[in-house]
Amino acid sequence: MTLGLTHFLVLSTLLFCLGLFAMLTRRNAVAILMGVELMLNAANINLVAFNKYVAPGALNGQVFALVVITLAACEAGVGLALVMSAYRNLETVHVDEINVMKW
Amino acid sequence: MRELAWLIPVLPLVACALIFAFGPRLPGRGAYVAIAGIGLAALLSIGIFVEGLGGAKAHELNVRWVPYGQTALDLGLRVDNLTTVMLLVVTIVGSMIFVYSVGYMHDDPRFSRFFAYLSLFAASMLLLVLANNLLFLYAGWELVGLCSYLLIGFYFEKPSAARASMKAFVTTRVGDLFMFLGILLVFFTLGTFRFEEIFAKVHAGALEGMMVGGLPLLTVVAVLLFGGAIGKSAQVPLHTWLPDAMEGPTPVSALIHAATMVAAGVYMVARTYLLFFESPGHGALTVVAWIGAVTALMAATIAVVQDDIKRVLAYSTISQLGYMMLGLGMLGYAAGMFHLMTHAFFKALLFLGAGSVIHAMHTNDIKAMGGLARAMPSTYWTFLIGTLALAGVPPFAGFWSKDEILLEAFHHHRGLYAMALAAAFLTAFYMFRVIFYTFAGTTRSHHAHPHESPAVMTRPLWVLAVFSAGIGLVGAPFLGNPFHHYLHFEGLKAPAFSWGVALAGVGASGAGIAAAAAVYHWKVVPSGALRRAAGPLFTLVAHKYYFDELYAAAVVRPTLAVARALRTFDVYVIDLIVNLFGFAGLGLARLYRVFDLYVVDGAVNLLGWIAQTAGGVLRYVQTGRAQNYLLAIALGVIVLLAAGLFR
Amino acid sequence: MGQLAAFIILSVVTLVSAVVVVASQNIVRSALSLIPTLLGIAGVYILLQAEYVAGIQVLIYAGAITVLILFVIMLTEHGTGARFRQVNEQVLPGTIAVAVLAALLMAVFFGTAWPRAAGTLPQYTATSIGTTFLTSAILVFIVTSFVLLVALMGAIVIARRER
Amino acid sequence: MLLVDWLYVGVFLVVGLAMAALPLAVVWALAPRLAQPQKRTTYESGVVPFGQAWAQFNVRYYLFSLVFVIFDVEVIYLYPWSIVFRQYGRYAFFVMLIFVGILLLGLIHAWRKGALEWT
Repeated sequence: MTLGLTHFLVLSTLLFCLGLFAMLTRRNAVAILMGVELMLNAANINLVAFNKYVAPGALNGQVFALVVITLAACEAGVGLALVMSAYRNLETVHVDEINVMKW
Repeated sequence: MRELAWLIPVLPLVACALIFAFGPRLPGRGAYVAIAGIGLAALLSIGIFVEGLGGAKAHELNVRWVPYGQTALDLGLRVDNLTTVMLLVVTIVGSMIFVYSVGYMHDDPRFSRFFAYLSLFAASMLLLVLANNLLFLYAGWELVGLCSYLLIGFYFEKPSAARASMKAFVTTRVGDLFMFLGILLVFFTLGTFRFEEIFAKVHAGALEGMMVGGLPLLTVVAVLLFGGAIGKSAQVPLHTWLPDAMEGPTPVSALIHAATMVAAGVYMVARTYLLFFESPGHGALTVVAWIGAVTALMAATIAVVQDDIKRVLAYSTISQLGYMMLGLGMLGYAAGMFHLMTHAFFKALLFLGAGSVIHAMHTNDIKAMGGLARAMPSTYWTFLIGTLALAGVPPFAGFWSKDEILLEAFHHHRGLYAMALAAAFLTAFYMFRVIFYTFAGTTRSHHAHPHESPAVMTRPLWVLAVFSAGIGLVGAPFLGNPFHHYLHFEGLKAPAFSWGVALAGVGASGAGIAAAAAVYHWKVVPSGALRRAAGPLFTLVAHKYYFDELYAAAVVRPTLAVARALRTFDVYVIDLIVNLFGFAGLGLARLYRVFDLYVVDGAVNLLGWIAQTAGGVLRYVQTGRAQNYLLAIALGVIVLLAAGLFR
Repeated sequence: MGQLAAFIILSVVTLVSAVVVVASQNIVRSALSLIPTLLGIAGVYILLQAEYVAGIQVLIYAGAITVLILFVIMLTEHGTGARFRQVNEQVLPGTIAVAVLAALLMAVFFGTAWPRAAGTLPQYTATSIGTTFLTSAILVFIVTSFVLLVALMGAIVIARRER
Repeated sequence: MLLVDWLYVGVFLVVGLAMAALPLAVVWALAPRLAQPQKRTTYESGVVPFGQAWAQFNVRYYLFSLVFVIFDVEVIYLYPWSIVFRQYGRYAFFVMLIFVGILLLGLIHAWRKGALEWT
C-alpha cells in the first residue's frame, strides 16, 4: 500500500472535524480561534495534496496555500484584537457570555 | 425712417413699464418719463409723416408669431398714409395732454400711476393704429378698452366712477363681440388676418356672391366690424357709456374720450374701408351713414339741455363722431378722416379748457359759473377758438372738415344732408350756450375765487388752439386740398367745392350762434319759455331719449330678474340636492366608520397581533450566540452533503 | 513504504496534539499543543513535496501565530483558565454533528475517482512560486498587500485602548 | 524521495540534540547541588518574586507582536520574489515597490497611532 491522495484527505478530514468541534463546543474565544486555525490547516493540506496528486503541472495549489496562510495570519491578528477588545469592555472571553446583541 | 415705426408704440410702453416698476422715484414722479416716451414717439411720427409727404411707399414689418396650419399668425406693423395721419394726431394731441396733466393731476396721490396708465394707453392706441392685421388691431382695440376702463375708474373711491368704468367696459364689449365675429368670419372665409391680403382677395372678388342669412356676406362682415366701431365710437345705440365716462379725470376725457380712442372706431372703418366699399350697392356704407347721421343729430339735441360742461362736450363728441361716420358712409373717405383729425385737436382743446375751468371753479355746472373771461383770459380765448372751430366758423379747422362732409352728404342723400345741417345748427347753439353761461356775464358763485391755471396747463391749450385754428387749412379747397391728395381712397373722387353748400353750413352755424346769443346773452327769449314751448320734446331730450331707461328695462332688469330666479333655484333646488348628497355622504361615512373600526381595524390589528406573536416565538431562535448559528450551519452542510450523496 | 511510515507517524503526532488542542481544559496547554500539530502538518507538506510551504508553515504558524495566541491568552484570562468551564452545552449535538460530517466527507473522498492531470512537480518549488506570483498570480500578489494593510490597521484600531 | 535523503535530517537532529543536551549533562555532572527552597522560585533579576506568575501584560506587547506577524508574513512573498528577481528585472522591481509601498502605509499608520511607542 503506497501513500496516496486518500491518506491525506482522511487526515485533513479528521483535522477539520476536530477544528469544527472546537468551534462548536469551546467557550473560550481564543480556543475557538485555534479551532479555526486547525480547519484552515486541514484545508491547506487538501490544497497541497490535490496539487500533487491531481494537477501537478502548476503550483496553483501551493500558491493558494500560501495565500491562505497569509489570510490566517491576518485573521489571527484581527480576531485576537477583537478578543482583547471584548475582554476589556465585557471582562470575559467566553463567547456565550458575550450577548450584547441578544434579545 | 419707416423701419423705425415699431419704436413708436414701444417707447410709451417702456415708459409705462418704468413707471410701474419705479413709480414716484422717477424724475417728475414718472411724468417726465411718460412725456419723454410720447414726445419721442411724436418726433418719430412727424419724421415718418414728413417722409410720407415726400411720397414714401407703404411699409410693412412682419414677425412670424404662431404657425397656424398652412398660414401663420404674424405680428405685423403697417405704415401708410392713413397710419401716419393717425400717428400724428395721437402723438401730438397725446403729448399736449400729457404735459397738461402734470398741472391738472398735480395734487393727486396716484399721480405716477396716472401717467403709467396714460403711457399704456398711448402704447395700445399706437399699436392699434400701426397694426397690419385684424388680430393685432383687435388686440390694440381691447387694450385701449382696458386703459379706458382703468382711467374712467381712476377715482374708484367714487361709486359713480366705478359704475361708469364698468358700464363703459361692458357696453363696448357688446360692440366688440360683433367685431370679433366679423374678424372670425373674415378669417374663415379668406384665411388671413392681414389687411393687404384681405383687400387683395376681396378686390379680386373672393367673397362675391356668397350669402349669409339672405344678406351678402361682405355686407354682413362689414356691418359686424362696424358693430365694434359703434361700441368704441359711441354711436347710437351703444353711445350711453361715453357721457358717464366723464367721471374720469378731465385729461383722460380729452385724450381717450374725445381725441383718440373713440376715434378708433372711425379709424377702423377707414382702415377696412374696402370691405365697406365693395359691399353690394354700398350696403354697409349706407348703414354707416344712417347710424352716423342719427347719432350726430340725437347727441346734438341732448347736448343742448346738459348743464354739466363735460357732459355737453361728451354729447358733442358723440355727435361729431356721428359726423365722421356720416362722412365715411357718404363715400367721403378723406372727409371723415379729415374731420377726425381736426376734431381731435379742437375737442381735446375744449376738454382741456373745460378742465382748466373745473380746476378753477371746482364744479362742473355751467350754471354756477359765469364771467370767467376776465379771470381766465388764456382759457377763455383758447376755449373760444375751440368753440368756433367746432361750430364750423371759417376759417377755423372745423369749418373745412364739416363742409366736406356736408358736401358729400349733399351729393348723395338729401335727407341725411338735412339732418347734418340741423346738427350743425345745434352744435353752434349748444357750444355758445356753454360760452355764454361760463365766460360771459358775472360770476354766479360767490364762494369761488377763479384764477388762471398754471403755465404748464395753459401752454398746451395755446398749442392746441393754434392747431385748431390752422389745421383746417390743409384741407382748404382754395389751397388745392392737400389733405385729400395725401389721403384718398382708390376710385373715389371728392366732389368739387360748392359755394352754396359752404354758405348753407356757415349759415346754420351762424344761426346757432345767434340763437344762443338771443336766448342766453341778450335774453330776448327766456330759456324757461323755450323749455315750456318745446314741452314733451324737451322731456324726451332731457331724458336722453330714454336710452338708459330702455336698457335698464330691456337688458338690466331682465338680467337681474333671471339672476334672482336662478338664485332662488340655486338656494332651494341646487343647494337642496347638494345638501342631500352631503347628508347621504355623512350617513355613508358613519357606516364606513363602523366598518373601519370593527372590520378594517380588526384585520389590521389581527395582522399586527400575528406578527407580534410570531416574533415573540421566533425570537427565541435568535440566541445571539454565534456557536448556535455555527451548529445550524454545520447541520445545513450535513444535509446538503447527504442530499448530494444519496440522491 | 518509508513514506507511508513517515506519514503515519506525522499523522499520529498531528492528530493527537490536535485532540489536546480541542479537548484540554487548560487553555495554555491547548495553545502549546497547537505547535506540534502545526509542525506535524509541516512534515506532511514535505511529504507532499511542498518544501517552501512547509518552511512558511513553521515560520508563520508555529512561530508567529502561536506566539500571538499565547500573548492574548496572557493578556486576557487570569491564569490558565482551568477554573472556568471550558465547554458549552453543545457538546453532545456538536459531537454527533462532527461525527456525521466526518463520515459523510469520508464517504465523499472514498467514493470519488480523482482524475490526474499530466506533468510533474518542479524540483525547486520556491522558484516556481516566485514565477507564479509575478505572472499569473500577480493580482493575488498585489491584493494580498492590501489585505495585510487593512488587517494591520484594523487590528491596531480595534486593539488599542480607547482613551 | 528516498529514505536515505532523510538521513541528513536525522544527522542534523541528533547533532542538534546533542549540542543542547551536552552542556546540561556537563553541568549536571560537575556542579555541586545544594537543596534550598529559594532555588525553586522563579528568577526575577534577583528580586524575591511576588504576586502571581500570570501577570497581566500590557496591550503594547500585543501590538508589537501584531506588527511583527504582519511583516513576518511579508517574507512569504519576498523570498520567492528575490529568487526570480533577476529573471524579471525592472518589472519585478516595480511590483515589489508597490507591494512594499502599500505595506509601508500600514507601518505609517501604526506609527501615527502610537503603536510603536513603548513608553
